[in-house]
Amino acid sequence: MQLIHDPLTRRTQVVLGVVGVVGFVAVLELVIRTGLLSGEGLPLPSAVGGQVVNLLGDGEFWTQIGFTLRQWLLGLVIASVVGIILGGLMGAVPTIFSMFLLPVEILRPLPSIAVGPLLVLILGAGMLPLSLTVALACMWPILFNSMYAARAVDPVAIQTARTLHVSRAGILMQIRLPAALPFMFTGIRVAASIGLIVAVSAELLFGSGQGIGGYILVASTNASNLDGVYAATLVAGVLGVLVTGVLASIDRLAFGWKEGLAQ
Amino acid sequence: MTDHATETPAPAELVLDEISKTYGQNRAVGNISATIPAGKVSVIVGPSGAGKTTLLRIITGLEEATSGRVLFDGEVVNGVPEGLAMVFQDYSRSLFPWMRVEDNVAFPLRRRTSKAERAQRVEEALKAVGLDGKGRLYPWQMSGGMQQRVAIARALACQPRLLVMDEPYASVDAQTRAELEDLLLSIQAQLDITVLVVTHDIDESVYLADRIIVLSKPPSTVAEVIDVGLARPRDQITTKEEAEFVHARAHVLRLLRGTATPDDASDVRVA
Amino acid sequence: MTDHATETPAPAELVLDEISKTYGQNRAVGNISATIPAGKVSVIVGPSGAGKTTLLRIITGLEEATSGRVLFDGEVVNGVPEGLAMVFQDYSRSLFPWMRVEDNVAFPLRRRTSKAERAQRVEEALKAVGLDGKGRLYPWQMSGGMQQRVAIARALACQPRLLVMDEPYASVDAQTRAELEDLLLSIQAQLDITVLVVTHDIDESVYLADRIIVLSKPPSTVAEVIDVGLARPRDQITTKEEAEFVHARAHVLRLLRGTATPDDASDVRVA
Amino acid sequence: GGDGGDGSGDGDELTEITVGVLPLADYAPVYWAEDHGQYEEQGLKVTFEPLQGGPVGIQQVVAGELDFAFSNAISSTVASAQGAPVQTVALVSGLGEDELGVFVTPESPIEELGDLDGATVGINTTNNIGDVTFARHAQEEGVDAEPEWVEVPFPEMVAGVQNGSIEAGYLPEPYATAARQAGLRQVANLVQGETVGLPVSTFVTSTQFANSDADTVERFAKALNAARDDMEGKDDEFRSWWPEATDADPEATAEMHLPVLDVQLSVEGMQDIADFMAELGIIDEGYDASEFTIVNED
Amino acid sequence: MTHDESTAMPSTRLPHRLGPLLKTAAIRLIVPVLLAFLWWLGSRSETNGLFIAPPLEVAQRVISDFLSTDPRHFFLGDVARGDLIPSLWRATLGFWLAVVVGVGLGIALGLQPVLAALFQPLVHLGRSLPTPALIGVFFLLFGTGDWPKVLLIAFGIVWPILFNTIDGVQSIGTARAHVASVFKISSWDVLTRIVLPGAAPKIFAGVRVALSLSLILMIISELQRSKNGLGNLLVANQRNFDYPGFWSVLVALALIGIVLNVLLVQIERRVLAWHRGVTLQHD
Ligand SMILES: Nc1ncnc2c1ncn2[C@@H]1O[C@H](COP(=O)(O)OP(=O)(O)OP(=O)(O)O)[C@@H](O)[C@H]1O
Ligand SMILES: Nc1ncnc2c1ncn2[C@@H]1O[C@H](COP(=O)(O)OP(=O)(O)OP(=O)(O)O)[C@@H](O)[C@H]1O
Ligand SMILES: [Mg+2]
Ligand SMILES: [Mg+2]
Repeated sequence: MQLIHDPLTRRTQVVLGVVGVVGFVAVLELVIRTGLLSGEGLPLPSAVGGQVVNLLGDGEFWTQIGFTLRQWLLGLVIASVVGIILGGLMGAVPTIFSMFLLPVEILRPLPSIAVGPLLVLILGAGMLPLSLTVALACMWPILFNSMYAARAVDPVAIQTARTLHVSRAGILMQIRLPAALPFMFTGIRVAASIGLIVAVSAELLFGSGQGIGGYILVASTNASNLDGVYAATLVAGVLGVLVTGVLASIDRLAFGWKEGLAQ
Repeated sequence: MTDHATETPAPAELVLDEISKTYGQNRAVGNISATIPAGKVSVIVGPSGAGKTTLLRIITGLEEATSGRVLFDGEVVNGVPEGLAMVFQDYSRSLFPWMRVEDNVAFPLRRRTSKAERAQRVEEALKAVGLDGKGRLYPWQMSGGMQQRVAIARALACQPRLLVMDEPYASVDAQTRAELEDLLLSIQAQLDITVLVVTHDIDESVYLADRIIVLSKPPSTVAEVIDVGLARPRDQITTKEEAEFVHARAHVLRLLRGTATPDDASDVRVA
Repeated sequence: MTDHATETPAPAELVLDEISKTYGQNRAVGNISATIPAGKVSVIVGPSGAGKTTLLRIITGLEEATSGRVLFDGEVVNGVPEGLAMVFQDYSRSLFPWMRVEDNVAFPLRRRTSKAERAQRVEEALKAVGLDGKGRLYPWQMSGGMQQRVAIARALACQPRLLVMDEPYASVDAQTRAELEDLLLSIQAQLDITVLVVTHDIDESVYLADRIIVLSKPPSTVAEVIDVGLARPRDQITTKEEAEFVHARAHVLRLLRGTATPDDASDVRVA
Repeated sequence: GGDGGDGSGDGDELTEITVGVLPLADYAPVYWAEDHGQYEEQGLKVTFEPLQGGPVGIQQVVAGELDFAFSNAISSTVASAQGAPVQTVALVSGLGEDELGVFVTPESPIEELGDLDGATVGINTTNNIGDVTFARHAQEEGVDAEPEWVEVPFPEMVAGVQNGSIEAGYLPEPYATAARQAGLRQVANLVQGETVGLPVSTFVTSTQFANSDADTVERFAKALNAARDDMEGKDDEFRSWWPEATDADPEATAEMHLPVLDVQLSVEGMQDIADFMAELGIIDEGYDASEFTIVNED
Repeated sequence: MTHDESTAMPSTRLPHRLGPLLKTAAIRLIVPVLLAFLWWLGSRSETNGLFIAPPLEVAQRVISDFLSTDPRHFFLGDVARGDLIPSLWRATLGFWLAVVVGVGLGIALGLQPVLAALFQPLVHLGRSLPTPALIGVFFLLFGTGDWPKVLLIAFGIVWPILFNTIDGVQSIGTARAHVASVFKISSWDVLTRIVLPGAAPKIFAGVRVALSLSLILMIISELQRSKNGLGNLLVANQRNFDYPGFWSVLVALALIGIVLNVLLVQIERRVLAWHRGVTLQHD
């Protein structure tokens, strides 16, 4: 069995990707049209595509996208601040680690989507409770990555700095922090894509009609407009892909040196 | 390299006084006493696991000895002494992957020198190890041998009084290795510093050393201290063809094999 | 090791015929022709980045040459030839950390030999490299030198006709290295196999070799092929004190430095 | 919050209130009052907050997030029986004839009410209008039918029935009309006889707000009553206005059953519903509707 | 060379250890106790007290709903039998489905760059779709029983497993791949003895994420179009203003999460013993 393949060129990859998407869409269209998959209410690609075009032409929908993005960003920022600080401290200070281990293990499995409605009740409608729901879901990957990052800083690097007479603060700022940053960022990347899903889901399940989820909600109160729902869902998905792509680029640009850690 | 070292301080002398080190149950260093003379090149050789790296960590104050003490110019070492620079065995991990090569080399000079002087020293150090023009690369964009040379350049740029190196040439090819050995000798002579090198290569130990400290199997003690009288400056080819060289290396080899006999040491002065 | 190789097949001969290899724009191997004689030890030396590892990859069929061909017993190599075993430069990554040492060594023998024979071969191979009784350990529980020996044991357990080794002793201490060199020579003599070794160590190259292939700087060509006539069996101390040895190593060193003159080669037979 | 104001609508200062809504025909007066001036008359400035469903409205009212929210008599009775401090302050419509139905595919073996016993039937929310009126209807008919209710959002109900994901679906207007247009067969009409005009579509506020801003509550109730009365008998105007006001599908609106607007909020009406719910075991016995109802009918 | 006394381990007698033990316990409990206190404070609040059930009442509800004294029911309460068991059953099924599909597909995509390129955009899109919006599709396809939920759970959690498996397979490394070809290892052995174990640490990392996600999706899948289950119960309790019941479900979920996590850690310890060794060495 061959384990190593020459990497495909960028162009081949793009072409294959397009072929994959077009093929999938065609198969889905065919399967639904021929009734192979019992038909009513399922997302027929052509119909959903048409709805996507309608949606994107609708200024109101763009406002909702904006709301979702702002809500998601607020949540991600909250999660990052809490996750990095708490996670970093847990990684660096054993006492703090034992103090917070139990609560973290208890709170982590709680589905944020289930806690969200409570936040809405306690904090009121609007963006904050939704963002907090997002933050609650995003926090764990960031927290754990920060914790492991703070712990995993190469002891040889730290010893080197010590022989170079770098002060304690200097080691923290010049060695520990830069060494840990890429892993923290990986946590943020993972969290970001989870966060967007949670953002839309939260709007959908207990929002007040705003955001992409809110749009889906309102669209679905109109009798049997399922294609609109599917279209908005698809747009949310594509948005997620874009966000992931942007973050991956930032990662490559800012932390290209990470390759140096791969052993 | 030396132009800026206008007021070179005196080289440091190092004394190891009955050093031992135990990790849990595991005795890494038995009981070691030795003197690393000022302004000379001393080389430690010994089998793998003999505690050479551990000994260097103790000397540089990175670790505390279980018993015994290290005297640096007559003062007990307690923390990392001033004027010391070290090249780690694990060179790839001791370079900072988020800094470019030039920043890695300049790093210890921060806050000590002006920006202009720093830039110049970095350039000189990189040139000395044959890496001029590679300063903008990241360490991981270089081959293993090149990385090791960056680590050496960083130590040189510090213009230390005591230079400690742990298997500095393990990953470079024979040719570069020879060049780096000669570079070390010439810098040592120019700057008049104390050098302490750990190596697995017996040829190298004899070629570099004024004094060779041979360690026994763990828990290690000093098996023998050999003063090498080969003339300086040395030459990779002619020095290695000299009879004293050939016999000294055979002697060290026998020591390490545990088969040394007093006769073998006839042509080297035993300290 | 040999008791089981009842019907040892003939050693393999290897011919490199105008091999070149280009990665994108980068010419890793210039144009190399050479013969690796059957039943002998050949050593490739050359500067870092000369394409030694690349050449071995082409010989073992892991990679295709851009032009030229490799003949294995007169047949063009095309995929990994039968009867070949290799020790990789990157030993720590070529072992499987999820298998115990004995399983690592036994792995290539699966489906080819009975369980009992496998166990015996593994035991013998580990014993040969001085690791008897360490079979139940995991590779990462061993020091670098021990890991490298496991990789060597794995190749030996295969009882190959052609044994290819890429810097097999880079991480072991001088003493163990000497023992492993002698082990290689004795196994080669017993099993009558062809051995091809890449090394950075010039002493080692002369000590091991019947033939030394010296590569030039990249894009590499064969700088010189040196046949070494030192008597076998060789001895770490006496062989290295022989005049032919001393001069051969000086000659290789000069070649690598690019300063070789015809006179220097007077006492080694140039192929 | 809606503070200030002196009972009459002629002050310059309008009282601002937030009302949770959902664009359902049964609550049409809340929109009508906006377009036809009844809020202004009462000195109110209303902000609509779209909600995901009735129960959320009650929770947000209790939490002080909303001043008023649409609800129905059944939800608010469940909530107040559990101790939630909510007050029903206005009734905007009663159930219209044939407004709620249970639908199956034309080929379905389910022919009559009794066949629904044990069947999987989709409903938007359980313990609510759908299952309560169903039970009431079955009782009136003397049929023993207890379906397995499964919560399914209205927009998926028709497709769900057609795909066989559920055996039958409960649908109110305007979805019921859409279901008929899609070719589904109605097996039960939940609103007939006594049930016609059952006072269900209500607005609620929190007990706290009702105490602190009794005046605002009264004005809001009056505006809704006025709108409801104004709309009565203007069916054609209703049908042409509704799609504009809420983006509803004009075709479906043209055919949908309209709610009954000839209703008045009364403690007795609320108590009647509560008693039936107690009978069904949804709430405990001994519920007193007067504690949770503020009647501002003329 | 003999060991002298100074190198012997300091003797540890029990009384000396009790103090630190208490201290660790105290440190570990500070934050949980603080959180419980905040919870209790919240439940006393005038405006929010209705939504925040008092901790004690919740604890009683957990016991009364989830436990019973009836050995015929294995000491499980009504809620445990009616909602918890069906929920866990679906989550378990969905989880294993995701593991099988994720690892299988991941290995295929990891080994075949052409396949990977072909499916890459779809896989990224699939991962980014908001799952609750898809409940409808699964309902329309599979009705209201267990299957739509199982499949939704599997669909929602398969992504981290898939991505990590691809990553793990691709990170086996050139060196090991070369060993496989030089020593002519058979395809089956390459798959079962090199690819799978080599990718195992990353696969496990993905499985861990998937496991915690599976609880979330279990809840989401039951929020609507469901006759029972903890998600269904959560919504019903909230709608009926039964907040002690609502909180008791949250507490139950947290307990389940902890138990699952402990289980996984145990499995990981056994399967990945070698990996722990490797990483410890590098620490
Ligand atoms: N942190 C540690 N904890 C426990 N044992 C250690 C530690 N560091 C080193 N040792 C042990 O101490 C002994 C000496 O190790 P050291 O690294 O000093 O050897 P060395 O002479 O440098 O070997 P090499 O030539 O392989 O570099 C070894 O047996 C090693 O296992
Ligand atoms: N996969 C590859 N892609 C591009 N260039 C490569 C690749 N592999 C090797 N090279 C280049 O080919 C040249 C020869 O590399 P190779 O590893 O064969 O050298 P080497 O002689 O084994 O060096 P060393 O002694 O350091 O092991 C180098 O310049 C290297 O950068
Ligand atoms: Mg060492
Ligand atoms: Mg190489």
